[in-house]
Amino acid sequence: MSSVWMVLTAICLLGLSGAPGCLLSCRSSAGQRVATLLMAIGGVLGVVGVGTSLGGGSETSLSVPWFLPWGRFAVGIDALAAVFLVPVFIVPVLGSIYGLGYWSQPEHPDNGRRLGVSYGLLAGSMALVVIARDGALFLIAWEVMALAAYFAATAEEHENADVRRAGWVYLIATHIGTLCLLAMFALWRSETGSFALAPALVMSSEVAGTIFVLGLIGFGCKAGLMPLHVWLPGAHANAPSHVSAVMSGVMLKMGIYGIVRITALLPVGPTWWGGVLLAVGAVTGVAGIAYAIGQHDIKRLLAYSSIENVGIIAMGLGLALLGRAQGRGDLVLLGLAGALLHVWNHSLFKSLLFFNAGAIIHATHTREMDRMGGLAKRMPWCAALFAVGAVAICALPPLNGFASEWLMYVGLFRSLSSGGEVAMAAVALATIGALAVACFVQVLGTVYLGEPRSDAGDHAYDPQASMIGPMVVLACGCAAVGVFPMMAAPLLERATQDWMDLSGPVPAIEALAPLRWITVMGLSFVGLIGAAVLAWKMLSRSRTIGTTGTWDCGYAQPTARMQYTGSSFGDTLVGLFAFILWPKKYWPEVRGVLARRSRFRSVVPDAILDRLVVPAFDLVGKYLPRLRMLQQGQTQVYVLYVLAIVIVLYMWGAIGA
Amino acid sequence: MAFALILFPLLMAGLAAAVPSNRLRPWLLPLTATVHLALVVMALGQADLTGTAGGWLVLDPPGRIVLLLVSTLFMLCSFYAVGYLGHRQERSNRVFCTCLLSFLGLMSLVSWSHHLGLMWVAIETTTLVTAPLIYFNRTQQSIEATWKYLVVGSVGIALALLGTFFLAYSSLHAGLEPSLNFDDLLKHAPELSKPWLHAAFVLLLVGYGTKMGLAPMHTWKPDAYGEAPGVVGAIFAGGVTSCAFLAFLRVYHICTAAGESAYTSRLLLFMGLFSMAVAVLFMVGQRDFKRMLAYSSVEHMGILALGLGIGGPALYGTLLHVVTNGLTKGVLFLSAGNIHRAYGSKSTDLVRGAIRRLPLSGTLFLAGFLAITGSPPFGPFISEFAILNGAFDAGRFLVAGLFLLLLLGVFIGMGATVLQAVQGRPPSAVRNTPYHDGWLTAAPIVILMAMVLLLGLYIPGPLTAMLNDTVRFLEVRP
Amino acid sequence: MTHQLNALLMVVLAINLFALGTSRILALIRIVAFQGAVLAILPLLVHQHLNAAAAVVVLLTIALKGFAIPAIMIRALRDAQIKREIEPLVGFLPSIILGALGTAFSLLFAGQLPLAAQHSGSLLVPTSIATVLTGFILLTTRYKALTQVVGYLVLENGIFVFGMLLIESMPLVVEMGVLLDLFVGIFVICIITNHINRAFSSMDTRRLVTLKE
Amino acid sequence: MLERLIYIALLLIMPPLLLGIINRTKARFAGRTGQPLFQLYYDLAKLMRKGLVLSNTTTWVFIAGPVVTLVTVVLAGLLVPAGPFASPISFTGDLILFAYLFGLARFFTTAAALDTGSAFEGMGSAREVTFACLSEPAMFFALLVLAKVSGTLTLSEMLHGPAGGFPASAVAPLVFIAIGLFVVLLAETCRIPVDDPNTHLELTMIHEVMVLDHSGPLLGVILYAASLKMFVLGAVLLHVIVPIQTGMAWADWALFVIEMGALAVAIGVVESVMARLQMRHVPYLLVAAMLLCGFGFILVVR
Repeated sequence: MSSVWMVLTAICLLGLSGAPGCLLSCRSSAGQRVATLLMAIGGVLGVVGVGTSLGGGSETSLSVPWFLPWGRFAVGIDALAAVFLVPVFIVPVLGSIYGLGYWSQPEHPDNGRRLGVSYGLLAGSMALVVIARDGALFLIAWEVMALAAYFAATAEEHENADVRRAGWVYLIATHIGTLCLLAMFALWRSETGSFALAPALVMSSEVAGTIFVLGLIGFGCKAGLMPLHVWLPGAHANAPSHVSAVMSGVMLKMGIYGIVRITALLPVGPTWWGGVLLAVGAVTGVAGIAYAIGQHDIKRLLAYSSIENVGIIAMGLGLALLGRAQGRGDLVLLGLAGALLHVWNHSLFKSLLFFNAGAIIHATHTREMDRMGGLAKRMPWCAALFAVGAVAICALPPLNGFASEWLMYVGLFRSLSSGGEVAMAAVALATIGALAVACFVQVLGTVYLGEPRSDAGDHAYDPQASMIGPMVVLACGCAAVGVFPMMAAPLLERATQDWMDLSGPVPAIEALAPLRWITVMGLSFVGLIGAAVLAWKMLSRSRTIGTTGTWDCGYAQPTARMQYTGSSFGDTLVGLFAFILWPKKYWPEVRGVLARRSRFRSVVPDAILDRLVVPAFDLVGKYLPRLRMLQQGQTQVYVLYVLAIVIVLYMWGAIGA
Repeated sequence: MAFALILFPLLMAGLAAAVPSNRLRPWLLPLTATVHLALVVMALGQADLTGTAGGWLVLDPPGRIVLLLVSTLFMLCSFYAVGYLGHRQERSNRVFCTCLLSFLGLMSLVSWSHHLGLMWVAIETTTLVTAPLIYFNRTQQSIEATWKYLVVGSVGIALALLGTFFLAYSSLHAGLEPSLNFDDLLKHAPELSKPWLHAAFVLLLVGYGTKMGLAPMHTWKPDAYGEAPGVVGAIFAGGVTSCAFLAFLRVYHICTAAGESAYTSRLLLFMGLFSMAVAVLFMVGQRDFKRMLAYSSVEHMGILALGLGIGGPALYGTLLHVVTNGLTKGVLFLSAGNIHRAYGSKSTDLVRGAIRRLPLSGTLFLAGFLAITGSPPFGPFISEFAILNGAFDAGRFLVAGLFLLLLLGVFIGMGATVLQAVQGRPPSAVRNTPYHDGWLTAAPIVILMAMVLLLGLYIPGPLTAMLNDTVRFLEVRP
Repeated sequence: MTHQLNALLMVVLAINLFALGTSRILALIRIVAFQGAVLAILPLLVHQHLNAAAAVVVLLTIALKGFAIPAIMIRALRDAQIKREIEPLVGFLPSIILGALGTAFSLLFAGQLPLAAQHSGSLLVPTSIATVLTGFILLTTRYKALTQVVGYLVLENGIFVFGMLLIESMPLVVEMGVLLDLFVGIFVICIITNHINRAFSSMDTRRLVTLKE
Repeated sequence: MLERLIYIALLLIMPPLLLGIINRTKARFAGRTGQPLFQLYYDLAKLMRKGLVLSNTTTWVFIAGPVVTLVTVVLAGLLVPAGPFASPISFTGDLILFAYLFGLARFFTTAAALDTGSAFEGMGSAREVTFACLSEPAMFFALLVLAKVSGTLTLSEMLHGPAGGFPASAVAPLVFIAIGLFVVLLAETCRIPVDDPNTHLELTMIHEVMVLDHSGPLLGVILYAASLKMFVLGAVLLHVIVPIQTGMAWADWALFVIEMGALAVAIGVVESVMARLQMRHVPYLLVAAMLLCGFGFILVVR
């Protein structure tokens, strides 16, 4: 079977994996097991298909006529698509295995099947989006993906008004995006004469610019570039955790893929394309992680950190675009390779973290981090896995986040040789890194370390293997990519080749940025840690180790409530970034000798959504209905309208003639 | 064939009036509809356009599309109607069935007639026979709705008659043998006297636009659709409007053939965008989901006008949109009817969690909403996207932008209402109301939805051929 | 020929103004019936050579416009048992002025539309437009359902006047159809007005405003 | 090869001395004799022999803190050239690894502090990460300036500057970043005016308060790692301040050691003449440092 057929079969398997469950009882987990099995088969088949397609020789594209007014059923797998297909085929499968324990059908009889169906559709349609080579097909797959994600994310819609609201916001946002894409593809068609997604050789710069901007908005809505991110935190927070994992880990990347693909098809553009993307990425990254620090809800926090990572990826793309505009092959290679590798990495550690958050919520039945604490003792596995994910997402060596950001850094530093203002982005990236450390130390410390702050975690425990397993796999992925990034280099180079036909021989990534040294340092780090651990073992055997309560500066009766909470941990930083975050604080009013009990509360609402979009909608909703007095039921008035429009139309026509 | 198609339903209508049993009578509807559909298919089989009755009755490509659409829709609705009337045994359905059947006959007449006078008569008569359908519930509101429908509709139709006369006079003034025969007018289109033609176009646009429900002549629509049973709403939004559109299409055809496409598109774009805007205005914060559907119908009539206004490149999409909109409206109105029946209310204040109260109808209502707002992979997406492409090909970027903007408004306005109705928990009061989805009231909707989905993924060859024929037909220039 | 025709049309225009001026429904109905009858004679003047078709049309028109329809409406009026005063939204004098303005406007507007040689000098076009406008005024400025029906009737009369221009070209069948439709339309509307009267125990359309946004 | 070994030896042995020098300087200013230069060596030896007490709140993270810190600082040290000699390890882009290794150290130090569940240590770690968010950009601006003027991406070549020494145009920016880096050094090594290493008011401390619960060998490791950090950052700074080198190897070694000592003295002087800033004023200082480096960057790219 040729690779394209393998992938198509895989897509069908993924897409329809939920269907059998609909026929089975909603109280038995059989349907869910079948779905997981189908997805696993599909995933394996898909990965194999992608592999063979890269191997070459096998059929990688297919184009048959299609009975629509326009467009063909055209699909194709190039290296660029392959990069994105890998997470699409891996993460959802892990997610559905995780779901066996996390969202088992017998425990959710009324929405389990719906979730199963939409989850499968989501996975399948994402793969189809990536391989589509025809605008119409792309749009259809795209919208199916968006809607499937909606139904998957609002699985609890009947119980929870927040879920409904978040879903509605998502639906509007994604629809705006889709409309922009409609305009974009319509324009593309009227310019190139067909929906075929083949490189456009000649195109007037205005049209190309328009297409780029429309694409940036349309795909940016999905990717969550600021200020188009408004839907993201709510949707991710209220979705089932494995759905959040897939949405954040994979679906956001479809937006990135869109931008990558459309820029690959457009002719080489002016420098401002790259500049805009770089700037937007930097803003998105910094603001995203700053918002994350301000959150109390662990899943909202992770969602904002997804926004941050999307920003980082966008910066890489921006660098690549700039390089392309300036004819700097090295910048293109490093920028794009860094971005694409980060796409992988983010899908690895972000799904790991969302799975982990799911396990925490499963154990504590709350998303409020400030009610948690000390879980590391009860959930050692999850604690360790979370630590891995946290280190990885902070882009710290020796894990994978560092590898991809390092490529971008090298690219940005190399841009110094010409001009250099662009390299400012490196500072933004560094700031993002430091903030990320603050953010995830906060989460790790608040959730897993210290003493329990409430009884929420009293019955916490490490979840069963079906939930731990996927996390372990992902953690290993993080380590593998982190220590041996050069494994990915060839694919990334080919992808870059697909994105832009670099004149002359492709500069090897190794030549520009010696990834092998990352491996060396990584291994030596691991080695030293190993040595240190051995030393510690020996030392601790020869020493007397006493245990006691935390000293706490001699305070006699420390209670768990005295611990630094997550919000107090981030307070100073939130204060520093108040100019973008606009945090709200509700101080307790302490009056009189014996003050009444009251509480301090601090929230960081989303500035764009809660201070701009929602008020705007309220305003429209308040004033638009005023116009309804035009239709108050008097037949006389209605007849008058008829007469009036006759006159108006005649005038309007007369003016025209 | 023509006479069979037109007279058979009328005969059956007579029969329906005669049949005494309230329980058996409804079954005449599916019976007639099925036979009618079969006849239609046969009629479509024979390709020749040679007319009968001295060229008064010709089945030309646009007529074929509308005939097929309405006949199909009517058949599915007729099965639904049996189920519906089964729930309404307390009330005599003699008038109801008679009017429905005679509407079928008149509709066939509209799609066949090639004489503008005759066509006008047919349309006017449909107005008269459909009025009692709105009045089925015999409530004060339904009388009011009927009254408004009759007054506004008749005034509009009267203007259409005036316009028709103007059209005839334009040929007379040009020194031709005055005639209202479509083919003659088409043949001599270029010679027609322009001032009369313009005036005629305005009057006919307003006249038949009233029947289509273009704003601001749409005022009867929310009342009528809101008070009439769901099945009537479906037949109105899918059938009556399509007939009116066909009637207007003839006029449009003549004017474009006369080389007045600049004038027509100017007016049509105005009407189209205005209708969509009005629809958005009244959809936002709409609590009554049946009225909301009425405004959605206004919006889609606007889209049709817009498509004609853009002209050439958008014609295919416009004609396709007639079909997809008709079928989707069927889905929406029928499922809305079921929800209304189950909850005893059509206000979202009471209607919540329809998906849980009526898993089938609720889901179909939601799917219908997604379809009608132009989400892939449903039919309306294809047609609306085709119209958009047409706008871009015609270089009307501003129009395209406004079109998309208004579509967004419609999505937001409609979505808020629909999601409120289908999501959440149903109030305990309606948990055990008598109505539950039965075969007759659910299966037709499922079939319609299947068609809508099919048209979104694959347009059957014959339909494509019909559409292309129509486009070619509309572009004949004498 | 044209002179008699125009004279007759002048009568029609005058009737329009009367119709706007009367304060009693019964009188209004009678006036409009008279207008219908007057219109029915027009074909005789328009036709160059009289033929059977024209004759039939004339008779049918007189029968319907002159007698049948008024009869129906008077019947409805009697069933309704309602106050006989027309309740105007706009007073009678203002509506007469409106009508006059409308007539003037239509005389001007008719200039926009060139006439064919054989119709030059005839007032058919302005009359018809003026009559249509009168119909609109009645429809929009009167409260009683029945008066609105009358307004619709006047509107139709206006269109009928225009039909005179095409009397040769208009096939008999269509002529019939139009008349018949008009008749049935009025009939149905009258039925509805009866229902309204029964349901609301009044014919005041001010009560028909429950359906609104 | 030889100088590498010498360097590694120097890297591992010299750092504690710096603290001795600083304390001596401060004592001199205070008119005291002060503790012996090698005090920290004695302390370390003593701590290594001691047993230790662990809070029963803590987990493996508590121990990972010091261990990881030590390892990362050593690795970072291997990337920095001493005096005229190439660093033991050097490759394109190692400067970023250098910066991020400190990030890793910070991650585990602060996590370990939070592991004790003490409000004070939470406070300390919060301040640590917060101030790092401000010193990081400053550091990267400085690195950008260095990369620009030296035209290379490896730390050692960068710090040695281009063959003919830094161009005259680079002097102003270099001065800017030198000042900036000095502030960063003070902040990263928790000296006055940012932090006070030997106050006993926990509320005013950053680094010291994070390690309140570490005892015995762990404490020793922490102290040693801290001094290492100072040494490493100092080495970087020295290259910017005094890029002079005699041709002769041994002289250069001596020069390097003397420079390092001088730096320690300078720190001591600062600590003696300045008071610790209010905690809420620290960010302004760091922002100022960042702006300085930023100006430097703008000067070079202009």
